[in-house]
Amino acid sequence: MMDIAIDIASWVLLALGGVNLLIGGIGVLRMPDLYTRMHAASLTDSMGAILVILGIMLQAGLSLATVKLGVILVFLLLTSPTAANALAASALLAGVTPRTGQSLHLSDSEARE
Amino acid sequence: MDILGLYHYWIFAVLLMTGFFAIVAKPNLVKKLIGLSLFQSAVFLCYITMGKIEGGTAPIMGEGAELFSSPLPQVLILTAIVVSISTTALGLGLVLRIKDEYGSIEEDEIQGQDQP
Amino acid sequence: MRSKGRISHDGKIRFARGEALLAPHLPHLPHLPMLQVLVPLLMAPFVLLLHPRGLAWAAATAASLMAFAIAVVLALTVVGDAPLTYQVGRWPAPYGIELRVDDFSALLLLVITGASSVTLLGGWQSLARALPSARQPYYFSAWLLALTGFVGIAVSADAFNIFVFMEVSSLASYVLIAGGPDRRALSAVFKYLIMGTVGATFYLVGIGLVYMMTGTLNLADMAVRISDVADTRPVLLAAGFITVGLALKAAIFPLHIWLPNAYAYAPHIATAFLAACATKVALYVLLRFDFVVLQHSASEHAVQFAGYLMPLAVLGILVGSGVAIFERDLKRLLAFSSVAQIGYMLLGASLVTIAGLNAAILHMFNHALAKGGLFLVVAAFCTVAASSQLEQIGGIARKMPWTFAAFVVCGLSLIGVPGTAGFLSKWYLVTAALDYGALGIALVGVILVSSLMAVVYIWRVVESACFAGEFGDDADSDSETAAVPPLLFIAVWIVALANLYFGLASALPIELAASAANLLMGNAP
Amino acid sequence: MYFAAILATLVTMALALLRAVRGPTVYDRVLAVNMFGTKTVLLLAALAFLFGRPDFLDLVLVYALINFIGVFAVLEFFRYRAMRARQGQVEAQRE
Amino acid sequence: MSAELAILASLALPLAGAVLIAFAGRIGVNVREAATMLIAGALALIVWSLVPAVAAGERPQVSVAEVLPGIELAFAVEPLGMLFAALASMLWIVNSLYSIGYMRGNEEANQTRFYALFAVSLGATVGVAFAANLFTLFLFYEVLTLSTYPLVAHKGDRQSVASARVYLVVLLSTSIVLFLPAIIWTYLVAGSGDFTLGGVLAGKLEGAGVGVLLLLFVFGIGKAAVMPVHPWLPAAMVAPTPVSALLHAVAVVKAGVFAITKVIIYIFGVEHLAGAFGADLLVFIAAFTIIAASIVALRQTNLKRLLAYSTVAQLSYVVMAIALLTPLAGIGAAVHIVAHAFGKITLFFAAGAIYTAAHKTEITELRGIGRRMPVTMMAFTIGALSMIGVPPTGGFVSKWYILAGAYQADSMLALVTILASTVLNAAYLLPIIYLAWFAREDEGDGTPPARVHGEAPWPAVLALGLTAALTVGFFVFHGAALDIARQLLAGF
Amino acid sequence: MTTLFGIFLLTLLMITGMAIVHTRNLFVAVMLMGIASLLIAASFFLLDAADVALTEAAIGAGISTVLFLGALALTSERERKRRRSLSTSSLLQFGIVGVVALIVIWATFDQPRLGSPSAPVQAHLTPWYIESTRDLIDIPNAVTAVLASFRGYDTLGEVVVVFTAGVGVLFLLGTGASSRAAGAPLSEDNAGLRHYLIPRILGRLLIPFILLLGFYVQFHGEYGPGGGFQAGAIIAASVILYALLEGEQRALSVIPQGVLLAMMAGGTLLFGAVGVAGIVLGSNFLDYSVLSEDPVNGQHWGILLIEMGIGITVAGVLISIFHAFAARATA
Repeated sequence: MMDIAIDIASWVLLALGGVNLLIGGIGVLRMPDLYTRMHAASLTDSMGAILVILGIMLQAGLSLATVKLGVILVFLLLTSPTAANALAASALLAGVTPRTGQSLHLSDSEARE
Repeated sequence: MDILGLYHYWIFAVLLMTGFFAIVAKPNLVKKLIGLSLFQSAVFLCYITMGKIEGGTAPIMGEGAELFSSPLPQVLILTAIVVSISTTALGLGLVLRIKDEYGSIEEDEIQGQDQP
Repeated sequence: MRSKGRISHDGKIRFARGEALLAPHLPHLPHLPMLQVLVPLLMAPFVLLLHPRGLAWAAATAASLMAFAIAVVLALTVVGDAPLTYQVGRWPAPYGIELRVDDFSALLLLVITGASSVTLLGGWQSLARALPSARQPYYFSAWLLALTGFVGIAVSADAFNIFVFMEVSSLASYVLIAGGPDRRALSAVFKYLIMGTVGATFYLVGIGLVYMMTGTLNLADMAVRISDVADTRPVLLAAGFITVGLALKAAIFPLHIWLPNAYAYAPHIATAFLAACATKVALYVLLRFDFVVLQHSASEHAVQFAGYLMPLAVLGILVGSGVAIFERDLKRLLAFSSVAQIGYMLLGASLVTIAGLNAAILHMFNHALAKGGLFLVVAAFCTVAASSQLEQIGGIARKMPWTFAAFVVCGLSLIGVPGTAGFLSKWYLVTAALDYGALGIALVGVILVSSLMAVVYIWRVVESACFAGEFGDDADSDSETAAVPPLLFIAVWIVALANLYFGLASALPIELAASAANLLMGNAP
Repeated sequence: MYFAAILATLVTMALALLRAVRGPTVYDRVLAVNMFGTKTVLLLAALAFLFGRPDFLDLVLVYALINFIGVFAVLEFFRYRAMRARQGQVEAQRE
Repeated sequence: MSAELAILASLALPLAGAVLIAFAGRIGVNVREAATMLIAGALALIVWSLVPAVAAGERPQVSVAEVLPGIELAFAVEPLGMLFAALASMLWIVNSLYSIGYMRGNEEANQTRFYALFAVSLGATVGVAFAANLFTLFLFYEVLTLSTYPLVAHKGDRQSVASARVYLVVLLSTSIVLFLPAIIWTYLVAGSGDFTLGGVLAGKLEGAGVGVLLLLFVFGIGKAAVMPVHPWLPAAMVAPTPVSALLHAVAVVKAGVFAITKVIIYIFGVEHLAGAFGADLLVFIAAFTIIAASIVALRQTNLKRLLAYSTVAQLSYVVMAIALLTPLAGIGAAVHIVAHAFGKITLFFAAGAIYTAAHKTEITELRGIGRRMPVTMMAFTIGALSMIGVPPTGGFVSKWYILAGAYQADSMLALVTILASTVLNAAYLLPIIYLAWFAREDEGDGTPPARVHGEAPWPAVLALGLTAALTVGFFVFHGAALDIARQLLAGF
Repeated sequence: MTTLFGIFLLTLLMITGMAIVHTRNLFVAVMLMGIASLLIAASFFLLDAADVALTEAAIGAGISTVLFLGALALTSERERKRRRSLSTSSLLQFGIVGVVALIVIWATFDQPRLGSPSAPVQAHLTPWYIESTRDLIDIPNAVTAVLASFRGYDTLGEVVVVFTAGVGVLFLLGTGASSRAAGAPLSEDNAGLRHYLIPRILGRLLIPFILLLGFYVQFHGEYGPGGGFQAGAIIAASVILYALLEGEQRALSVIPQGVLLAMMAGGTLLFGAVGVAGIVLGSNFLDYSVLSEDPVNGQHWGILLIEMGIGITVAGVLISIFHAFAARATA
């Protein structure tokens, strides 16, 4: 009974994580400029990672593997947003301006270097 | 399924020649080295593919594992990867020196300077 | 014991069984194949740490001489006798890596270690002048590593192990060449690096495919197991990859384009070393593969070599010599001549007869003597001349007549004049070609014509060295010893005398080459 | 059960790759590479369990950290480039 | 000294001598020249010490090294080689003497190199003479080519470098492209290249192959200057006169005809060759060369060039004689090698003396020179008569035997050729003698001579006097040479 | 099913490869190389090559990217534009490349299929290696057993290759220390870092963990994926990270150039010495069985020691190379 419950829970978590990742992927592809794309990538990245790893953790039960997964999760949660932050900062510094208002509707091609 | 069992080798072939194309056709020295890396990676893929055995697992014995893929190609490729990075590092070192001496990393410009 | 087809000797040329003779004095004899590699290998890191300038050189030279001594003992041990094998880690052959010194590898070992020793010995001042002192330890370390690589290839009986040591030798050679004084050395090295790596990777692909079909990496084991899968597509493809890859490394025409610049712009001494052995090692592997491993695979084995490589060999001979005739830079001239000489070796091999192989293998030895000597002399010339351009060395014979005399001796050996080592291999080559039938006559023509071309390009150098301007007349001749570093002078003459000595008393190389040829043609020694 | 997650990861990787190829700015590509790295980590974690070899998580750990270093190298590259560009401007003003 | 030791010593002495001379050159001019004379004398002594034994029928041999399986570096003394070596070693003394005068008189540069290489050439010549097999012969043949090359190019100016290039290219290329394959072919067919009485090819090679091989040898041995491989000989006349003497009389061309003779007698075997068509062809070629070269000589204005073409013709006498394959012609060939050497060396010495004393090279400049240089011109006259074959000179003896041989062989072609060439010889040599003795120096415009001069330096004059005496003496005292040459008959 | 995953990954890899060749921006190419490296590593993982995947990730995606970026920073980021015409020579090259690719594909049809248990690779040597690892060496990781013992000589050669590359780069570029005699870093050097405050702090936090992981991989190599090469690369990566964060100078003062040189040489010598010990103790080179009374135990010792040698050399070389590159940037 318990096993089935855990299985179902982890299945749900994994599925949700997968959906999250997909959404993030689509967002990265479809969003109009760098910063919005970054937004999509960064958020879903973290969320997807949390969900997927939690799902796996549930499967692994209480073992060394779970601890390792925890460590991996912590790493991901630390590094991924940090990287996004640094990237955004350096892009801004380099003069890639975020689009606001009207220009959001402009096509990609104008943003090209 | 039988044909799909060769797909890895096809990718090996395509990747090998893609890298080779970069080596011969691109005049930029860094690009050549990138091509070289790709070229060598393709070979790694070929070796690793032939080591795989259906239903096997990595040749690290643990509980429950009985059938193992061949460790030998993996050992060879471990070596080859290190060789590859060594070559790349030396190549990049050379590129830096060439940039210093010639002010360019384009093959045709360098040749042009060599033969005034 | 001796198989049929071997050129008979009338009892004059016979070596004492080295093992029996040497065993009491050398407890480590069974370890010699390993020590052959280990001596330079372990000395290389040490050299890196030796910072007073001369010390690095001295250590490198000592290691090289020691390796040479080992090679001599090995050669005397295996000549006319069973090969020595060594199981690294004491793991049995197809599983562990096996070292194997037979007559062929022994000959090559002699060439490699001898070239390294003589060039290092003579190269001290020349290199010290060319390199900033802070970098010398790196350079001599790289030198030993190159030596390690070459030697490692020669003793190895494992296809992948050969690849590893090929990379050691290549990377180290790039460093040796990049030490050249001119910036063109860098662009030349880069080209060499790219082509060399492509060649090595092709080889890797080739042995990968063979491994895929046979499941083994040991050359002997491969040769046995490959007969089951003979003429399957992957094996044929592997033969192609291996041949092309090694041809790149061996600078076989038309894949030689990296060679002239690399040789021309390297430090003179390094050129002498590499010219003597670098391409030959690749050719050695090529012959090993094509004759021992793959010959079971291609039933048209003869076609494979003769059909594809013979025209290339002929073209290489003619084009290499032809370009050399018009070359204005002495080092490039000699480099192109190397392309032609590699053609000779390949031509001998492409006859696929014992006599042809015998000639090819002997020529490896003799060409190393001649070309190494010539490049050493160039190094000596360049201690007084501004560069190796022919105009720059005009009249240098008056300044340094004895060094120049050594040039002439080595040049004659290259041409193949009797009394010099080069004559013997040419003799064998012509004999082998004459045995080959109607086509052979044409090949003899090619050989003779290219010999004439060699006369022309060597004589262009002689004429400008003797009769063109620049250097002073007789009065200066006393300063030869002042201009040429004495060690270099000695090294030059060691090689020149070796050219003469092996032109007359060539029993050892001939014996080794003859049994190596038998070995390659599948006759066990 | 892991299939769904793996499949989703793979598709996301494909999308990220598409972004990396299309650009348009270098930052987009860095973003894509970073994303790709995290996806690889997840993929391998899931695969390790799919194979029933959870001890391979060590490897996943290495991936996570290496990915981080890669991003740092890129940032350093940007910084250096910006610095050089500034230096170039300063020199141009001096002249 | 044992015969084996003597052979080795006669080879080693000039080579070691070359090094010695090179070092002596550092010490001083006189030391160097003394060393040269000393070595030349010692060599002659050693070589001549072998003569009695060989004349008595002994054939000393010595093997130095086995170069390739079945191919040895070995030496053996047989009559023809003995004759040749004795001749060369004797003439070296005279030539050295002459060189001292000539080189000093003309203040040539690089004299040390000259003497050292001269010694090497002599060593190579002795090596050729004593070679026991084709390989050894080829080895020293090439050494001879290479060591004489710098001598030809001695002056180092554009013209002599170009001429030396012709010299080298012709000799080396013929030897590599034709001679070497012929040797290899011989080894392949016969399994041996040892000089053996009766030849090694009999029964091994028949038919057209014999002719082809013979032609390969004849043209491959470019030093024999059979047309059309003769151009190196006129080209090489730019060399200093002692070198010309070395080329024409002592070593080089003699090595050529000697090699051909040896190949025909000891490789093919006279009997074996007698049936083949190659020999007839060879007679024809030689005859053509004799006539053609003589006609060309007729048109020369430069004295040394004229003498060069004369040599081309005279060499073919030897080739033709040996190709006749009769005993008497064989003796004639051997004796002609000697007789021509004496005569030609005299002529060249004289030409060189004229150049040294008067700086004259053209024939037309020689008007009345006999009065200023009587000794020289007397010697010249004797040499010229020997060329024509007029008694009492050595040339007569050899021509006599050749004629007899031609008669023996029943070869009309040879007979006619010899007679015609005698006429031609006279036609190009006698006018010079006439000019020198009977024409007036200032004939024509009456202007005084540009240069007042006497004889050349005394060593030169002494040398040419000696050779002239030898030329005449050979007419009388040719018995010893004849004795040795007769032993060749064993081969016929 | 995993085969299909593999095929998917490889298809992505192929696309990436073509994009790498196609793009004119070298920076983009390097980024894509990173992606390709990850894809290959993932494929390796799918193909049961955990050790290789680890190596590819650490070296291909990590070190290699750093080196390429370093080179780009010092040269130029873009390939030079050239006239956009398909010249005959490039068409010819393309044709040749295509034909060779087709030949290779043609040859594959005779090859054993992926995973075929009857393939010679599986049938000939593999069983022996697996069994001997169990019986003679007694460690779980057969890859480590083959790498360190059965084919230890190859590995020695490989260490020598790495060492050679180190020697070569140091010869070409000079050591980091020597060319920095000029002293003070540029004033702008620290200006940019402000914007990276968060990553810096995080980086500092993580460096000890990375080092720890490196040592774990080093000494856990006999039991799981990993070993000297991977550990050396990871340790080098952590030092490189340190240098990126704190500046070259600090990194060099922590591990001076002399120590790096000693590491390069010492690691190689350690490996060699272990091998020579085999000879001295009366067996063959690289036979570890004689190192201890119990042969299996001896193998353990030997593997441990040579893996250490490998790790030390690889770390030393990679750090030295990085410093040599970086030194040119500040010089």
